[in-house]
Amino acid sequence: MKRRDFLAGTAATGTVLASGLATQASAAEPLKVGFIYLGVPGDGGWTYEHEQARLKMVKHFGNKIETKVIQNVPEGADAERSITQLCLAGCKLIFTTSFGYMDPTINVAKKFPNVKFEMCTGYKDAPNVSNYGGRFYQGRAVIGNIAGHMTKTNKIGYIATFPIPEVVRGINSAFLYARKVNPKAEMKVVWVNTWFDPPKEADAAQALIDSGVDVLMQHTDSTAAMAKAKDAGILAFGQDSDMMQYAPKPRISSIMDNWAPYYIQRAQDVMDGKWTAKDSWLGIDTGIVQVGEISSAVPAAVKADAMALHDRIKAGTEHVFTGPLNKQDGSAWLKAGETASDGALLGMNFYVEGMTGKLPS
Amino acid sequence: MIAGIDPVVLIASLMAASTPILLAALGELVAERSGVLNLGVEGMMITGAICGFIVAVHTGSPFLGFVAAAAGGAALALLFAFLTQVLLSNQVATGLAATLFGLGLSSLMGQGYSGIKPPPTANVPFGPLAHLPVLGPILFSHDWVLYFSLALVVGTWAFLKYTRAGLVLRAVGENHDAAHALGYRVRLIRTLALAHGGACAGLGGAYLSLVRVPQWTEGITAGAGWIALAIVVFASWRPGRVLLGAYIFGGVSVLQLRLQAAGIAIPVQILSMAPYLITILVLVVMSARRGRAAIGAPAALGRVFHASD
Amino acid sequence: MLTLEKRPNPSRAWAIVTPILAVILTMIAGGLMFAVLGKDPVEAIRTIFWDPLFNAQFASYSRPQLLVKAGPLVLIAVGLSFGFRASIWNIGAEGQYIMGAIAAMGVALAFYPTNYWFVFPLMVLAGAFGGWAWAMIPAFLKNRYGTNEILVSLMLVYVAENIESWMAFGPMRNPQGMGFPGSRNLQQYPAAHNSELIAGTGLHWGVVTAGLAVIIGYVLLKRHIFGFNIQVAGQAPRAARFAGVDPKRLFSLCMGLSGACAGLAGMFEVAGPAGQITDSFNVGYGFTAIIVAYLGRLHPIGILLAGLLMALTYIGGEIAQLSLNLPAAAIQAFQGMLLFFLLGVDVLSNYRIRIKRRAQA
Amino acid sequence: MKDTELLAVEGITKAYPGVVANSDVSFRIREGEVHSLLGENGAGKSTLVKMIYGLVKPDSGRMRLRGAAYEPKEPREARSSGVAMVFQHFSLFEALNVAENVALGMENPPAQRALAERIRTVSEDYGLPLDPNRLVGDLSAGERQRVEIIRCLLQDPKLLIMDEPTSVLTPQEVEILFKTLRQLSSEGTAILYISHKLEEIRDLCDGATILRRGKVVATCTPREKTARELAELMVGETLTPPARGEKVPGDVALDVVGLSVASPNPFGTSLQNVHMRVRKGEILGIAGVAGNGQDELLLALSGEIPTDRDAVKIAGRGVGDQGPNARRLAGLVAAPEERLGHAAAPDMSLTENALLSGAVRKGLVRHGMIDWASARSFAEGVVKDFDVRTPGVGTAARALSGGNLQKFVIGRELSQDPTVIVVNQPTWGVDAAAAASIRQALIDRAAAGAAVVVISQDLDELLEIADNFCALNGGRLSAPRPVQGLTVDEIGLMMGGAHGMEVAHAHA
Repeated sequence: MKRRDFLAGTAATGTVLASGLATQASAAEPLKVGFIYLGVPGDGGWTYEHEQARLKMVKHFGNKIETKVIQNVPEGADAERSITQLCLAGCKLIFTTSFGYMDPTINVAKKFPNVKFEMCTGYKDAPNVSNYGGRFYQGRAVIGNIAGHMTKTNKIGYIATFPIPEVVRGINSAFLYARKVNPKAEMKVVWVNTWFDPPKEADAAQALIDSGVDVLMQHTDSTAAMAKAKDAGILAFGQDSDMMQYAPKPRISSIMDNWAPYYIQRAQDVMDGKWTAKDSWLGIDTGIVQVGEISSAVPAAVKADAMALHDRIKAGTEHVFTGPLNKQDGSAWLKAGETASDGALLGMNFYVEGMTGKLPS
Repeated sequence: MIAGIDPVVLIASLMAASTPILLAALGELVAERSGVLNLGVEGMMITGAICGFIVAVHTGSPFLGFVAAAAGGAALALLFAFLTQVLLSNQVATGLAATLFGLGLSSLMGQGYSGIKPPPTANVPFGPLAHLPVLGPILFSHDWVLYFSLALVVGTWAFLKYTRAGLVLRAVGENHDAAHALGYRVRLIRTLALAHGGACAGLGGAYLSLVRVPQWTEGITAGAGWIALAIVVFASWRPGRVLLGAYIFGGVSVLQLRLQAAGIAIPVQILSMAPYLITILVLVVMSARRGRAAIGAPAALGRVFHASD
Repeated sequence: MLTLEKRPNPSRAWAIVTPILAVILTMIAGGLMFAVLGKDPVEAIRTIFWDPLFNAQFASYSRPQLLVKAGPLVLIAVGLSFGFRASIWNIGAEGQYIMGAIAAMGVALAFYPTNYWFVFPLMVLAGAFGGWAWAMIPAFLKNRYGTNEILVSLMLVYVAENIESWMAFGPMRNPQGMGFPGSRNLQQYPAAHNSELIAGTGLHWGVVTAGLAVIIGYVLLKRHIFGFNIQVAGQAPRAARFAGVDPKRLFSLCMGLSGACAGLAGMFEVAGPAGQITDSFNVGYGFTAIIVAYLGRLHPIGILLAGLLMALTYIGGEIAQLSLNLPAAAIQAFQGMLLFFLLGVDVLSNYRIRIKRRAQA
Repeated sequence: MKDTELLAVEGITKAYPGVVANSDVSFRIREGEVHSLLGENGAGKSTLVKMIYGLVKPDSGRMRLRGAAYEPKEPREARSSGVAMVFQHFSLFEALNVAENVALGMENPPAQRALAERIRTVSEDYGLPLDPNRLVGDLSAGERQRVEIIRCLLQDPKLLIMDEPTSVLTPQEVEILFKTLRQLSSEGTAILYISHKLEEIRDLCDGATILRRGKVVATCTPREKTARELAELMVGETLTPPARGEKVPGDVALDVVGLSVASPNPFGTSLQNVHMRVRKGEILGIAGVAGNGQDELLLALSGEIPTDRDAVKIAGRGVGDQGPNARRLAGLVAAPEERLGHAAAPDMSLTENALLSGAVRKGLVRHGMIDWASARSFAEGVVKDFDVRTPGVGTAARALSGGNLQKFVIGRELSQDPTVIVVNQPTWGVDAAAAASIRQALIDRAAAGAAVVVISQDLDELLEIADNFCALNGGRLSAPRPVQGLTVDEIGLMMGGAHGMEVAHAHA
């Protein structure tokens, strides 16, 4: 995979394994923390957000840590080498920031039992490997709510990347909450089959706009679609980063990843000798998944409704996928009151009832 | 309306989508007609994209941005020309190196420019004409660069067909030894053709970063330069057919997204392969007609020229 | 006035001196670039060229990794060099590399999870066949219709990338991968795994094959009539026909050979260092190999050295990133410079520079 | 003819690494004069005219045009001073039409339509009709030359340089060309005519400058000399015609029956129903204007173009469907016209070039592996037996002079003990001494029992060595006639007459 959140596995069960020998970092030596990036910080999206978190971390710890970065690391063989280089360079904590780094991370972890690894959106466990990821579907429920309120044509556009559970989950979540506030709301999905191709993203946005969509969501990173939305005078949501330069219109809110709290916490754990391997699927409550400021273009009532939903999810009183829910083909999925297990969410490969269009296989 | 897709809107949007590859392909056509195969188009496009973006952001003028883009693309093309024409290096390898270098250089230059919005390139004000049914959206509601690209199609065609310089350029691409014997400066002409090609590629790149997207992101061209190369061959080295080819390539990509938006399920991978398969098919059909004359490939394409006095 | 004058015989001495000259020029120009970026140029150059080989911290790991990284480059480049010598322009090795890997993966998955001894040999055959078959498409079209092979082979790269993506998301998707894209990882399937032959050396079957390719390539080129025919065909196609070379047969042979080499490289990579087919399995070896072939002056020994040099800049570049905070883009631009200089100074082995008085009658 | 000086060349010297192409060359041309530059290949004629045309700059010396200093830096300048040139190897563009080709050679061409009209007019006036809209690639060699000539004439040149213009023409076409040149001369245009064909020069030229090894050795009026005297001035020694013994024709060695092949070249000539039968010990001469199927015939005989099995038989066995190496095994060797690039690979050493065609008959390759030692000694043998002047067999083919390389190529084939020999233009561009030794070698092989086919555009050569004579015209081969008793007119008609040009010249 080109990048990102393929969190899977038995994440929420939080398999806590002792890391064995928690090596104390000596007080004089700064803790060396390594990062492997799939792209470059200039991509304005996924890698950019990890870079922002790294910078915040450096700011937080000052000279107590030293970070080392290798950019543009392809997944597969090159990743294994780059991660090893970081270990050789003395890093004690290494963040591998893409799903495709999972097997290489596990391989290297075996060779360096004293180094701690943080695998973004992975699912394989090892005594010195933690998995972490974000419950972005929670944020998407909130913006789905706003979209449902705001659409006048009752057509919401969604620029999707690849038909994988992470993306499908986001679409279902946004759709469910749009429908809840607007029973006539329809979701039009266009698959661009790329994580990154700004011109194509722009074309996809234009195609959706021309088919009558007046609120646009995207799972792609660039602002290409946002610019199209602006030209067409419709509404849209930022993705990954806030895209505030397009507020208050077309950008009416956004869904962002903010890894800094987690990174700072984990570095602190290593310094304190308290680091243990665990799997974390972090939601709105942890601050990892953030809903960007809802702009003035949104009426106060809508904003209030969205914020209320946000707060309920944050407080854990509302689960996004709560029964009764059927699959698109009408077969039953969740009984009334039943909530989807994390395992079911992680493998989600179907649309929920009411979605039009066919999910590509 | 066919299957929920408005053909007028489809045409208008495919025109915009195709403009970057059209510009780059027109430039490459001139370079190839002079006998040089430049595989560095992708690198020149992205160099133009960042040069144009930086200048447009700092001056606030998209026009100056496009000028800078042309200059940036041409500069890399001149480096390519120096290597291939003066130092007689292999064109295929040098072109690939130019692409690699362009990608690296552009991301170096672009550090600190992501997330910035460039000044908008406005549509040419045609007044009421823009509101005409059918013709309005297709003909009278685009930005000036798009009209420039269309003018460039006509200009390139007329240049090659009617001007003396165009004739000389074709002659150089056809038989550089004979052209040299007649006293034409083969290397100079090729260098100029390459610079023109680089400038056009740069414009195409800037159209992406300043109009289509519009923002700077590393790797923004995402392979458009290679498509431009394919289009030149698809077009059998004729400007009119370059237009057709660019619009077909752009059209297929736009159309598949629109089919999806209209709720029609399509096998995506097959559709994204389609333009390439079509190009191969066109190549085969053209080649199958007997003789090189039918293909229209410049006879000296890719060959090294060295005047042995 | 400086003019170039063709040497009656290519200079052997210059053929050896020019690459060294190019590397020195690159160090100077690259050093300037690093200085502009605010890095110590001497340190940066030393990090890229010296540290992977001799730095105590990295060398013991980096040296074998040079082989791992250079292996596929050398194998593909040796295959391509024969065609290039005969003016047969297969620039679609990237696609053949992909198809070789897919074919091999197909075999492996067909036999999964049995551990028959013949699985791996069968995969080798399948890999070679996959690359060969993909290369035979442009060969067939050229021989049958006279279609330009440069363009067809290039177009087929994009087709292959789409097939790769389709495989990763569709038919080859790991059924135990939680619904996520990407095939099974062959590193966890012993019968199919192309593992290190001697631990810590980086040697796997692909590296061995690349070494064999260099030796066989050398013998073919210098002692075998096939190599001779190829050289004649490249320098003087009509003379080759006169010598009894059937140009169509030679074309098919060269395309097939280079395709098979690329396919093998893909097979060894997917069965070893990469482990699985994902939609980002190919990382440009096929294109880089073209450059390697040229840098090596289309000579097997030269290609071996050029492949190692390229690998050195990759690995050294990573070390420079992590220890000097150089951006990946600077490394890329640096590699571009190296290629420019290597290509540019080659002129000296075939031409002599003469200083001419301006002719005065 | 006026007596004013047009061009004066004074003390011109031009050196290339290892060769002095011109050394202190001086001569003069008057206005309206037809002046010949006479010399063997390599005597420095081409370099000299390239300097006059501005393509090459002299190292020292001066030129004057109509009394004024003349130093053309490029052909453009030469053209604007009234100097035009028709090249030996045409500087034409096959994919462009006649008018475009003409325009490329002019400084300020009129618009295409007006130019086309002028081409029509001028070409009719001078008896060289041309259709301005045809693609040059579709024209015959003679027609292509017309394009070059018209291109020059449209610029009203004061001096027209012609480099070996008759090598691509039939005798009748030569006559027409000469009429045109005389017409030009009478209109005041001077012509600098380069050739080594002595009879032509005696027929046409008012004055001649004779070059040998880059130096002027004589200036004379050709009409006042015999061809033999001119030849000896040119070569610097007395020539002996090749010696030949009595012939006893043997069995049929090469039998070609109804051979028809399409040309591999889009602008080439296809062979149509060619028949020929050559016996052991016989030399068959095949004449023809360039581009009438000579290349194709050689390719079809050497095996580079496969045909029907029984269209080509060696010693009664059909080999038409076999490739070059199979035919070599059957005893047939061939030497194509183009030395560099076809008969030999330019950048390869003589050893490698010896291997090129000698691999099969000399057993230089075993199980695919090359026996370089044997290849080297084979090459050394050829160099020694055929007096090839080269520093060694490791030298690249392109470093050899044309004559030496041709000796090597012919020697390589003849040293393979062949039973059938096919050669195309065996002495093209070769100096007289080398040409004589090549011809002698062919005669010797025939005397030793080989069947020899000599394709040549040099009629004198064919008449000198062939037993029987036929001609290729438009891809068809005429019936063979014994050489003895043939007249030039008959030969001309076999070669296709004047290709329909007579009529056009009638009113000129």
